[in-house]
Amino acid sequence: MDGVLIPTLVSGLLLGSLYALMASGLSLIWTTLGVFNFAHGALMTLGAYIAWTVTEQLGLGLAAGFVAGIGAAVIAGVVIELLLVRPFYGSRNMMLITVMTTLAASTIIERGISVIWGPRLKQLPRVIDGQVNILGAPVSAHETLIIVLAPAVLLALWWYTGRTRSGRSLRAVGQNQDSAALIGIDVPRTFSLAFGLSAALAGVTGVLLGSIRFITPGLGADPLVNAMIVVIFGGLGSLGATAGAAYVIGMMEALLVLWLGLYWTPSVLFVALIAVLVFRPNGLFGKVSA
Amino acid sequence: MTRTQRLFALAALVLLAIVPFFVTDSYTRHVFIVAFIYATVAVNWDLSLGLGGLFNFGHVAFFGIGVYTAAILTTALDVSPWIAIPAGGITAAIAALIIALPVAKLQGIYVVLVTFAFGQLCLQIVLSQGDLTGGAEGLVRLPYLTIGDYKFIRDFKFAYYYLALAILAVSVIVLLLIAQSPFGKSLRAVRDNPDYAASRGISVARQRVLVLVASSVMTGVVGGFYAIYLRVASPEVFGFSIATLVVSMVLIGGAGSIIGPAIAALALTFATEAMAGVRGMEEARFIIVAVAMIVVLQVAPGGVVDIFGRLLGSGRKT
Amino acid sequence: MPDPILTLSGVTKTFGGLTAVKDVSFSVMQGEIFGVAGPNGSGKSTMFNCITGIPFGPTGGEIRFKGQRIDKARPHDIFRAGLSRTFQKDAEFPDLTARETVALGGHYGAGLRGQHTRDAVEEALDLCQFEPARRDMQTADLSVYGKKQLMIASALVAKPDILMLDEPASGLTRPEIAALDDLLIKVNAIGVTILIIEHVLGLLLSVSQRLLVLNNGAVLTEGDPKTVIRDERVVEAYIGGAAA
Amino acid sequence: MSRLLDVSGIHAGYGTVPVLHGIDIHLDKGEAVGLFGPNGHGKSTLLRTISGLLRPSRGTVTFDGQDITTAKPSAIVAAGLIHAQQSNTLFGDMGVEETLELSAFSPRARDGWKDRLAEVHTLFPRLAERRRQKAKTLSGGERQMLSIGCALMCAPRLLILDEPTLGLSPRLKGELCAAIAEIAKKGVPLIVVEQDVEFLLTLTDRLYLVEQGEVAREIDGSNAPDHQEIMDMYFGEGAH
Repeated sequence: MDGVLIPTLVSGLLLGSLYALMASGLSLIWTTLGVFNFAHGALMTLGAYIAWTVTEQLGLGLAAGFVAGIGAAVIAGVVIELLLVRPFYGSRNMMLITVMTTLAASTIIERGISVIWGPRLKQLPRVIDGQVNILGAPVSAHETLIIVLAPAVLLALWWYTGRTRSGRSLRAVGQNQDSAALIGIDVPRTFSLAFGLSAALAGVTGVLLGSIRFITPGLGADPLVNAMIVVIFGGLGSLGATAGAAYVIGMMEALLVLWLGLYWTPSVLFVALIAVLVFRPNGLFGKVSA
Repeated sequence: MTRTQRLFALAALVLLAIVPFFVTDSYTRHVFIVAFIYATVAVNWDLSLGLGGLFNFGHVAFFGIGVYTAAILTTALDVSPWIAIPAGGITAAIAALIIALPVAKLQGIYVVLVTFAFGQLCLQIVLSQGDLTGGAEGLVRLPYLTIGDYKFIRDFKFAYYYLALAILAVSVIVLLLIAQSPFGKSLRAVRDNPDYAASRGISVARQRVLVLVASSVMTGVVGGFYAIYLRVASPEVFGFSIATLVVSMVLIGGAGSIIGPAIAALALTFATEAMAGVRGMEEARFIIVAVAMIVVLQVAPGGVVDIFGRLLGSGRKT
Repeated sequence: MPDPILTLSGVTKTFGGLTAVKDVSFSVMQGEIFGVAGPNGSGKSTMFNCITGIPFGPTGGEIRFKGQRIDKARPHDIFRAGLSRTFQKDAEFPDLTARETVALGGHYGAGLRGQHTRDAVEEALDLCQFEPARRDMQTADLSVYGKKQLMIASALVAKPDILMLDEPASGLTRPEIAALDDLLIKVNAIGVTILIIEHVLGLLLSVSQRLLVLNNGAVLTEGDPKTVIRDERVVEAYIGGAAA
Repeated sequence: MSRLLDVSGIHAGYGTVPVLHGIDIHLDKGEAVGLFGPNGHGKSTLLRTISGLLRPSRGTVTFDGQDITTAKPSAIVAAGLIHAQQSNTLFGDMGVEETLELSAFSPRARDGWKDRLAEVHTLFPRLAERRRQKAKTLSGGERQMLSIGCALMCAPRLLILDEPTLGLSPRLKGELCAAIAEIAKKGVPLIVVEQDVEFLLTLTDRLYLVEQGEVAREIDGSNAPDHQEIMDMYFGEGAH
């Protein structure tokens, strides 16, 4: 058993790290604006394509590719906020309308990528080559980097929203927009900030994933769905709950694949999801509203 | 539903019924059939989304379930297509009941997420259960419809055209009846003011379960028809693109109006089919539909029917 | 002495660290008009919501209606059991006509069908003196008083044992308040017990047979309206210590 | 004396429902005024319009010579016009100290924020005791204290308080009234909305009675209503 268990746990950790990066970006926008960004996966894909173009086509190296990929995601995120979310502030159906506009944005970006880059598979080089030994199991250095980087990014985000002025203003706007405005916080600017930051997280995930999977226009769709399951499990309320749920789901997925095989894992995950929601409508770690 | 609207719906039905006598080429009839199929999915979605105010984003999965029910029954179990098509309605209703369990209790965005995730998980299951579903390649060479020796594909799809139109007409008539019934009014009440509705004896959770199941039946049936008509089942039916296309039909047509989404479905299907014929537009047409939906949401959140309503001075929909 | 129809014992409702309703106990007797007064923010509406389970019942304590516990019941079951309420604001189905709105209560609340529903709808609208010409108008287009009448009619269509009114006079003009006064007396005369909360005291003092005053979420005093209103503590609760 | 705030001919409402029908109020430097009147007649709407949360359909708001009618709320706060809302729940999941620190947000408020925090703690010692507690766990009175404390952290040049004693016990109400009187004594210009007219009369120089979206009456020392009049206003004529 030992020979299988450790690699499974490592793969669970890797999945959990990717989901945590994705889901924390979704949760950041949700807690600040009450908008669920269905284009989050497409932003990730866009980041990966731009990084590939700069790294491979223009030959400027991986570092430049990373910066360009993340930057492109941020710009696209801010544009989405300005054009597709801002016009609907204060609308009674804002949550529903923005689901549709961001869904449309994801279609536009994904199809746009198909038109520009075509259907051929692409891949980014790895940040670090070679292998690392974790508890006797060989793991690629790149995957180890993701496993280490994700908690670091989450910690940085936690520090930022808890300790800095602008980070705290994000939380304040999320909890009470009127009160935030009345202590002098520029609410619309804070919205742009939230979208930009979240898109940066999507970009980071995209460029990291772009070297362990093939880059296709649908690169972001799969992780987005898994990140959605994470936020349903964890509730959308807090960063801690979202991160916790990400690792729980990542581990569950890896263990289910080990025990039941790839065939039944999605169905079992979904049944578990329904069961959780029947008994805890606000998620596994979510608060039950009074 | 005013008298004018009822007359308009009747006139439209008569008009569509005589179309095959003027349009005789197989391709144009095919576009009509596909448009009727999309329209059926859209109007049924409008029942839960527009009338019920339930943020159900898994509706297209009911369609996909109908598609795969008919495909699996006819290929693996040799069931007659005449039974396989309605069977799609039954499996879709069962799926709706399962998804309704958590959805009845959930609020806001969680309804969107769970229903959306449901659709994506259907896709995952179809992909992983390749022995039964054909995996990513899907199922092909389904049996076609016949009555006695008459094959529906003959006479330039003449019979398929009327069957598709009949499914759409039944859907629209049933939905208009539902909209005018106490049940339909209770749905609008729950949508607009759930607290007030509950305080008048309406169980919000129960109406949500009912509306999900009601909207799934004809959607599953038309899914079964789609599979039999095209003689294939492919996992694409669970994808983002079809969901975005159909939701844009509901929105552009005007959510909650039933007739509006039907009109929008016909118009959008013809528009996208026309664009598909232009080189370089195969991908871009989806972008254009997405942009059109955003524009409608910005300038006329009530959709096209709302615009007509304002032009005619009646002010309010239905 | 008639029997109590609705009894609250030790009802408490908290939101986080805030206690909106504190240990409230009282009984409403069969057939009476029972008034609840109290300044803004005294917990009247919260208490109302607790009784009718919207969105949830109380955090602590017990509520009995016709002898049955209802503090954990769901709102639609509470209405079907014969306890109906109105809302202070936002209470309309903008997409439905007046007749359709009232019919919903008859259909889902009292299980009426077909002609029975239609008769009950007209009866309730007549009782509330809702203008016949406006009965097929969209609710959104009605006047403020029209919406009030409609809401009361939709509560009465299921022939409830008790009608609970949440600040019915807010936003009404003086003649409209006078009409409302007459309406409540008429409704009470056909045997409907009334529990009314109101911030404006004129209407409350005119119709109530007994009056309860809430302040800071707790019962301040209870008794004959004319006596209660002279209570120094009540005056102080409304307009401050300096005045008392 | 010069005008600090001039609100003239304000019409505003929500959607198609008009609430304010041409309100005029003003406040001179160093002055304190009170607003009172029945519920639902537009007091809170007026305050939202002044602080920029609501755009008026007609009329102008001038603060210290600047037209702020269409200014953003954050710019209005930066200019020093601070509004503490009625039953303000602030930021439920944020700690008391954290909220107070964040409230010194605009550039002008950042200077000397530590001194002001100390002042707030002197005024409301309970906020110092509850430093690390989350806002949603506070009692009603503590929430009001935090709300006023936050407003003070914004370095107000004009402070607007909307029903600061709403729903409080007499003891807590007394405590808050004393604190507000203390703030007024320091020379911070005030607009206070209250039901307690007699408290307003001790605190402020002038009162406006707002009824049906209009100023129904302006009251100063010379035409102050007597006890009977106030009783009539609330309890209806003939109640006593």
